[in-house]
Amino acid sequence: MSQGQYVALAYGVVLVFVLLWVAIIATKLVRLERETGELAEIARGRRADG
Amino acid sequence: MSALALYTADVVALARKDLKLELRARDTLPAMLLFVLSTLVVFHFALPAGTGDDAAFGLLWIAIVFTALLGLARAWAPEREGGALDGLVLAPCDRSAIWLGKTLATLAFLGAAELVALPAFALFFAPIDLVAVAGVVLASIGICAVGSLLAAMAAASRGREVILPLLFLPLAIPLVVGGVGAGISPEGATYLSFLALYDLVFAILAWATFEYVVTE
Amino acid sequence: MIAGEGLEKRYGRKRALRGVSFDLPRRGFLLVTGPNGSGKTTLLRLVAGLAAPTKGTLTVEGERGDLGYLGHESLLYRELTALENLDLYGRLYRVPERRERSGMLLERFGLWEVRADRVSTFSRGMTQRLALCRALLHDPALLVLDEPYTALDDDGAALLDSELAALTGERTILLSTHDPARVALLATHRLVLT
Amino acid sequence: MSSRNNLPLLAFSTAGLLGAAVVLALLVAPEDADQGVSQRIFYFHVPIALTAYLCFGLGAWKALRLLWVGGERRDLESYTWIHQGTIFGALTLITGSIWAKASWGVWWSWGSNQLVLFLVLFLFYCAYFMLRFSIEEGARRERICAVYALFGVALIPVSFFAIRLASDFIHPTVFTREGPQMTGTMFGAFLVCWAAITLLAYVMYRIELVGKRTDANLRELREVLS
Repeated sequence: MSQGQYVALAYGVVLVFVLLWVAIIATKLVRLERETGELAEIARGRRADG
Repeated sequence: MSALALYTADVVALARKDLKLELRARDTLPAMLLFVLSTLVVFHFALPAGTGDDAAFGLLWIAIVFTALLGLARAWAPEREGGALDGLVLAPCDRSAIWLGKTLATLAFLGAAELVALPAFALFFAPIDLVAVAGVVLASIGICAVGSLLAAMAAASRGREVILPLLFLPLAIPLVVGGVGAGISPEGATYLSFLALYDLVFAILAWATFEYVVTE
Repeated sequence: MIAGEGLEKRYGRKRALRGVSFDLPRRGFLLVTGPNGSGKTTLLRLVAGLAAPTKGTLTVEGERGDLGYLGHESLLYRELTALENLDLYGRLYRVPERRERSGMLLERFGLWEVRADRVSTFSRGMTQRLALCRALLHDPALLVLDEPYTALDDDGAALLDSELAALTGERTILLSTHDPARVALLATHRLVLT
Repeated sequence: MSSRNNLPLLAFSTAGLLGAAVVLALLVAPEDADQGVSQRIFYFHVPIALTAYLCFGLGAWKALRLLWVGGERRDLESYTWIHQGTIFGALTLITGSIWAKASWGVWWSWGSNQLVLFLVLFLFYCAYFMLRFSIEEGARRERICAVYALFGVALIPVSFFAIRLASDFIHPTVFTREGPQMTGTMFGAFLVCWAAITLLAYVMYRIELVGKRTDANLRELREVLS
């Protein structure tokens, strides 16, 4: 591999890491959304028969 | 009695308790002695014929580090059996005395193992000069000071046998560098002063933070 | 004096204690009762200072040296003898004439004959008696006893009864138990955990 | 934290700064005389390493505050800073080995003291997570992790000397380079990159913290409702 390609590889790795991190945060967001949904469900149930 | 005298009395009482327990149960020290000897013998076969003394010296340090790990894994076992650590934590003495007592006791066991290991090493592999021995002594102090605290951390966690080496080895790297350097390099004195610096820094840090490891 | 206000303790996801408040004047005798898992042990560990409350405030008068704690575990070294255990704790608690006091306590709790035996050779009841000796060794102003009657035979229980009777009104006592009838007469305050 | 609502603004400015940094590093900055193109890796490699040190330092600072003053909030902050530090530490190792391959033809060289130091720190802080996940959540875990974080920050200078001592006598190495000499514009590009990477770490820290705090709030909500 030429020098230029190594430079591209280095910056590419940094980009990949950040995107990976964004993906992990995305999965956490999805989980949080599901959990808040469940709690909202319980709350609605509670208010209905409250 | 002055506070210092009381503190020293506590440390001595705690260290003596560990020595008494060990002499009675005899489950850690003999294991360490045999372990360090058998490790050196295994190294003999592991080393190809032509390797120089330097490589052998590196292996001595692997033997010392893992023998220390063996001793540290059992360091807080007596306290765990009867829940005695809570008893010590409740006592009005300074909690760092618990750490210092344990460190001194572990140092005694490790020292005993080294008393066997160094002559055996000189016999099997290569001669050891005074600077090398000083390196072993200084590094052992660092190993026990840091190791006792890490062992207390490991004792509070679920996977305690597995977690201790993971916590200990990164912190042991500078000690191995200092120890090996003191043994094989012409500039032995630099390495000894580095080891002394390590001991000072980490002993003070362990002394100051031990209380937070055993209380809430 | 001990006062707890809205005490809560959580271990990971599980909540061991929720919204407990109580007030115990000096030399009072608080009897803590409640089903298994209601948090009795947790509350007593909080008072002893072995754990910190997750929420709420707890004020306990007196230093560590004035506290005698008896938990589910004996807090003893199993490979040390009865005397050696008491000697070690005697030193740490700066007990004057600790040998005489240890001897007297061992005598009182019927352990004098086995004073030189290792705790590992003791029965569960004998270990409990020795743990009581350890808790009383430094004559503490505050006694925190977590189900002290467990594993005690009739004689042992009678010994503890007389000991508690002697200390009531003299020391502050916190005692948790499943068999409240035994000490109901002595207790000045009660706390029921649910 | 100071101002909660400036996170989006922060994120956008980070993106902008990073864009500028990349352009400066790859295009604007003149090529290094003897190192050639591969020197451009430095514009990101060194700031990432410096940011990793900063994260470990802040993690230790929050840990010290936790031990002094207490507060579950500080445990989360220390944990998140150390998590960032480990991410950037790993990045330092990877970009460093790419740079080693580009300039010396080997993926790993014990000669580069900084790389070796990051390897030691990486091992140390991976053990932090092992320790953290093997202790029951609560006050005890917070304190133990805080003490371990303090050992980490003490390990950084000590290991730095140890590795320097090691490389001087035990592993005499052929090629050590202290880093390129930078002219004006190069140094300007370097500073922009440094600022961009540091800001990136801070934004990632803030976002992760929001996630962890929401988790904690949710757990309380679930208890109240269930």
